[in-house]
Amino acid sequence: MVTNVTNFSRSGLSDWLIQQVSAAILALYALFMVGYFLLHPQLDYVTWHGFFSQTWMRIFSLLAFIALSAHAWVGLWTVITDYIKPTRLRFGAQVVLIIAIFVFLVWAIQILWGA
Amino acid sequence: MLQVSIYRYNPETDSAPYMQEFQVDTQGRDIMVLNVLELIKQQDSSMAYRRSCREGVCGSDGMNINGTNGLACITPLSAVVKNNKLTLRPLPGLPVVRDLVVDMGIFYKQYERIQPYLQNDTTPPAIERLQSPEERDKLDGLYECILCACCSTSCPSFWWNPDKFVGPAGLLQAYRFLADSRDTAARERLAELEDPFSVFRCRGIMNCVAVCPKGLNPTRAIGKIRELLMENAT
Amino acid sequence: MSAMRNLSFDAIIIGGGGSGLRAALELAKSGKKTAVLSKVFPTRSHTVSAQGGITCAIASADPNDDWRWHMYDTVKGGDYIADQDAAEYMCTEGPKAVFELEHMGLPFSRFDNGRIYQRPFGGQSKNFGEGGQAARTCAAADRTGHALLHTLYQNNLKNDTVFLNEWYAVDLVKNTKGDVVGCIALCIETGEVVHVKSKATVLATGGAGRIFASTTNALINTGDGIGMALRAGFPMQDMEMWQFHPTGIYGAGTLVTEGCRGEGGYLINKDGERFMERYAPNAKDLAGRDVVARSMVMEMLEGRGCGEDGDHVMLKLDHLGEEVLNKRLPGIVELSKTFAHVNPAQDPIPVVPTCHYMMGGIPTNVHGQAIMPDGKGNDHIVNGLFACGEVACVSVHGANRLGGNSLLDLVVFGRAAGMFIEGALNEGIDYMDASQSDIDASMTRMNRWNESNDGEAVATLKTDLQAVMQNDFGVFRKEENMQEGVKKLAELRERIANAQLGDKSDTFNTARIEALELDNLLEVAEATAISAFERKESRGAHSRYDYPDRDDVNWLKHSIYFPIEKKLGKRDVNFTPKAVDTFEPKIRTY
Amino acid sequence: MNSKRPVNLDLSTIKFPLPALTSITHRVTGIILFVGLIFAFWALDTSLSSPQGFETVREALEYNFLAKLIAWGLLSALSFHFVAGVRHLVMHFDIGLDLEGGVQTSKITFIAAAVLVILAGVWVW
Repeated sequence: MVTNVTNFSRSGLSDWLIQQVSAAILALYALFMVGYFLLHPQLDYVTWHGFFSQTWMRIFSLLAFIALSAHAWVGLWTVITDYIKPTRLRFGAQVVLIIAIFVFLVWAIQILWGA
Repeated sequence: MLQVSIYRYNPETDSAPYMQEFQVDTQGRDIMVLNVLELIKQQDSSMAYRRSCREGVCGSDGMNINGTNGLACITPLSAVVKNNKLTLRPLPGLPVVRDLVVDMGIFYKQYERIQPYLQNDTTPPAIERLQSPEERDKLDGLYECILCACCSTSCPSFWWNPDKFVGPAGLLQAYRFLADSRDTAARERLAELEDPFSVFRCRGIMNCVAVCPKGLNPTRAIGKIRELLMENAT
Repeated sequence: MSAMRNLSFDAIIIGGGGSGLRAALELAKSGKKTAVLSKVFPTRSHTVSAQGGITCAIASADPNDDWRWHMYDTVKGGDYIADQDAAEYMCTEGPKAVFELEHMGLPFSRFDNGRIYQRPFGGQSKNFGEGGQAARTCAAADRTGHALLHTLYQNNLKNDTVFLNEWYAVDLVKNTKGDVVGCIALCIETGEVVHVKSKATVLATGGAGRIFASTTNALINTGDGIGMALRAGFPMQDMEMWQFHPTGIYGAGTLVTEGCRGEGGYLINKDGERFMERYAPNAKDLAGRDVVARSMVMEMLEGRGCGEDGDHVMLKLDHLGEEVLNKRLPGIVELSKTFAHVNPAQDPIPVVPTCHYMMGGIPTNVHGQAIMPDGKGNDHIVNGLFACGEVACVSVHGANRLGGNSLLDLVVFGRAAGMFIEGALNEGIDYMDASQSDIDASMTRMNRWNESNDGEAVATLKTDLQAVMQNDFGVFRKEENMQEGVKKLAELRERIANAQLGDKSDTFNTARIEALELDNLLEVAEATAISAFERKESRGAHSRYDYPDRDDVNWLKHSIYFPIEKKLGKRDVNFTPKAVDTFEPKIRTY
Repeated sequence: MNSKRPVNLDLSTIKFPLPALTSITHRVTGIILFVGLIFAFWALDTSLSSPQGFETVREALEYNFLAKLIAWGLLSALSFHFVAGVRHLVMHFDIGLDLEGGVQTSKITFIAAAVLVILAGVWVW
């Protein structure tokens, strides 16, 4: 069994499942948003803002952003461990990735509830 | 005259590998790549490559032939040569010992890691253990692996993590034992494979399937292992 | 050269094929300090190419099958110079050895009742030849050798056997008393030469089919064990007995298993006639291999061969149907497409008798101990030297091996040697160490190559040697040709002694290995030639125009080739099995 | 000694079958999307923050060539990543897991993604 501290998760299986489930959520969200834009070709601020003020939309969006964080973490952690071989550099890249994901998540919450 | 370009490296004389050009008279016959190497070895006895059975069952002469991994002994020129040019390089991703000979150490180590032998903790009967033809059929497409390493050395995931990712060849064998109705160590085997590297580094690239000289399908076997891991965990 | 490193083992097994790995497994389990030294990674050994199966009376296809019937077939197949004590041992121990393989995980094909699948093979009968064709060959599709070799390798991994992979044994080391105390070995990867000291040295180096131009054998089958033993002065037994397999793919020489005929395929000549019906009315295409091979050559000589030159016949399989072919003979379908450009589901495969197996070799007893017959009827054990597998001549195959008996030979006698050595080690073995001059003696020929500055190339000499053997010692043999052949080989010995090693580098120098192999090919070829020339009869695979009949008065004997005098002697065949009556020689028909 | 041994891994000499190209493109588009999140988040944040913000985003997407290009690029990356992801999902159900299947589904992926990329271009412009 290969162990790796920065895996931050129980197993490759859970990583894999997380990636599948988050992908499904993101796919749904992406389709939903594209559909919304197609249905509202002349979108204005009021409609747009109102749309995002609804609680269910906020929760759906938050779910999508959390899925996004997980999806990006698993995917990019894989990319980093594939290509970056020097340990310090790889660890550094992982820290940057975590911070970036954290920033995006905070930003997302702020967008959804801060406005 | 066939134009042949071969990766050369002799650690005793060369600081770096280089490509050497040869002209080979095939007399217009559609011979195997291994026969071309034999002709070259008559010109230059210092050319190093492995070979044994010369019929595609021992797995000695895996190499990169015009950009694709394959066995030299069962690859006819007509299948690979275009514009009269043949380029031979060692299997990608493994350290080169000399010329077309690579150090297979880490490949074998990954094979050994999956405990490639039947484990059964029950006392064997006086005759054979019975196995139905249907149970035996599950081993088809798995036990035929000849350990030539064509698959693993065509796999980018194995290139980047040869020490952590078991690779297609090893995983095909891992599933060969998981699928054997006579093996009782499935749980232990799966536990060894659950981490994020051993199995899950497979990204479904399928280069392994594309190059396997025996027509085997490691990608499918890996999928089955994933399913078993799911069953085991949920 | 700097001081040579020593490696020390209780037992060193030279060769990583079926018999070597089976011997090693037995010793590894016993905890003895053993190592397998193999010039290729073990699963690249020639055992991997065995297709049809392992013959053994496990009573699966026929619940009434009997090891005595198997023994009878084996003795008859060997044209009565198989040692009956050895054949008895193999046939009685066989089932145990096969069941062990199954327990180790060998993926045998199965019958509906879950037992091991068995198919008919040549020379198999029920009830001592009276009960018709038997089906006794246990198979894993047509990849039995592959399945067997991998299973054995895997179980050696499980038992932590030490492997010296890609090491080449150069020569045996003998002490002044004539005991074998190890070998000189070359690490192919680094070029390092070491002295391997060992209480038991097991030669499991396989066959030497590469002495012929056309052979089913792997390129590595260069008779290294025979060469080493002959140079060390040990005699060889029945070296004239070379099996030509009826069905080598025409042109390529790759093997097409007898299992094809076992599954119902048959040979046809250019008229589409199933000619074996004329030569062997009962067994037809499943007669002994020597019989079938000769019949094929007769067809060609009489103008009924296929192709423009009438130099091959055809193996017809299409009537078996695609399903059977894919299920039972998938490897053959593959090989035919690759090497004959034929899909056997549609067209017949062009085949020709091709050198396949060396029945002769180092004379041993059933424990794998090498024997030194003195030519006067006495056998002496060679201390420290063992042999098993194709390199050994126990002899269970006599003058002609039955299909599927080689794999059984490997596991039964590999296992036997392992068990015996374990016992001997437990009792304690102590031989006198080799002196520096003993070691130097074993280094002579390698030093010769390393110091060679000009001379002919190895490849040319090898081609010439193979041509001599092919032309003068083939399926049918003739006094004048053989005499000429022996002379040419003597010349070749001179030429090889002056040949040149072009590349003297250390790292993975395959040119050096090929040069060292050439010496061994020559030793085997010469032993074969002189033995064949001297055996003045036709028996089993040894078939002479000038002596077309079997001569039991003078030649119901093993031949013994003495390398130092280059003379042939005789040794009695064992006719005293323990549990059955002697099978008396009869006229051999199928 | 081992450490000094060269490795043959000059990717320009190695042929990559279509499924391999699908896989690497999936990976590359994933990375692009992650980096592109900055723009998407900026657009979402700004458009929701105030009517002026909304106008800024709308105008950028209507008149600013660079913004259009970025939007189209991200939609293209999303299209491919989406289709290739669906391909992965399909493969997990043992569909197209053999040599021909892998090539077929790859072809479908590239074609479907290309169609979506064009549609996205039409939409943005």
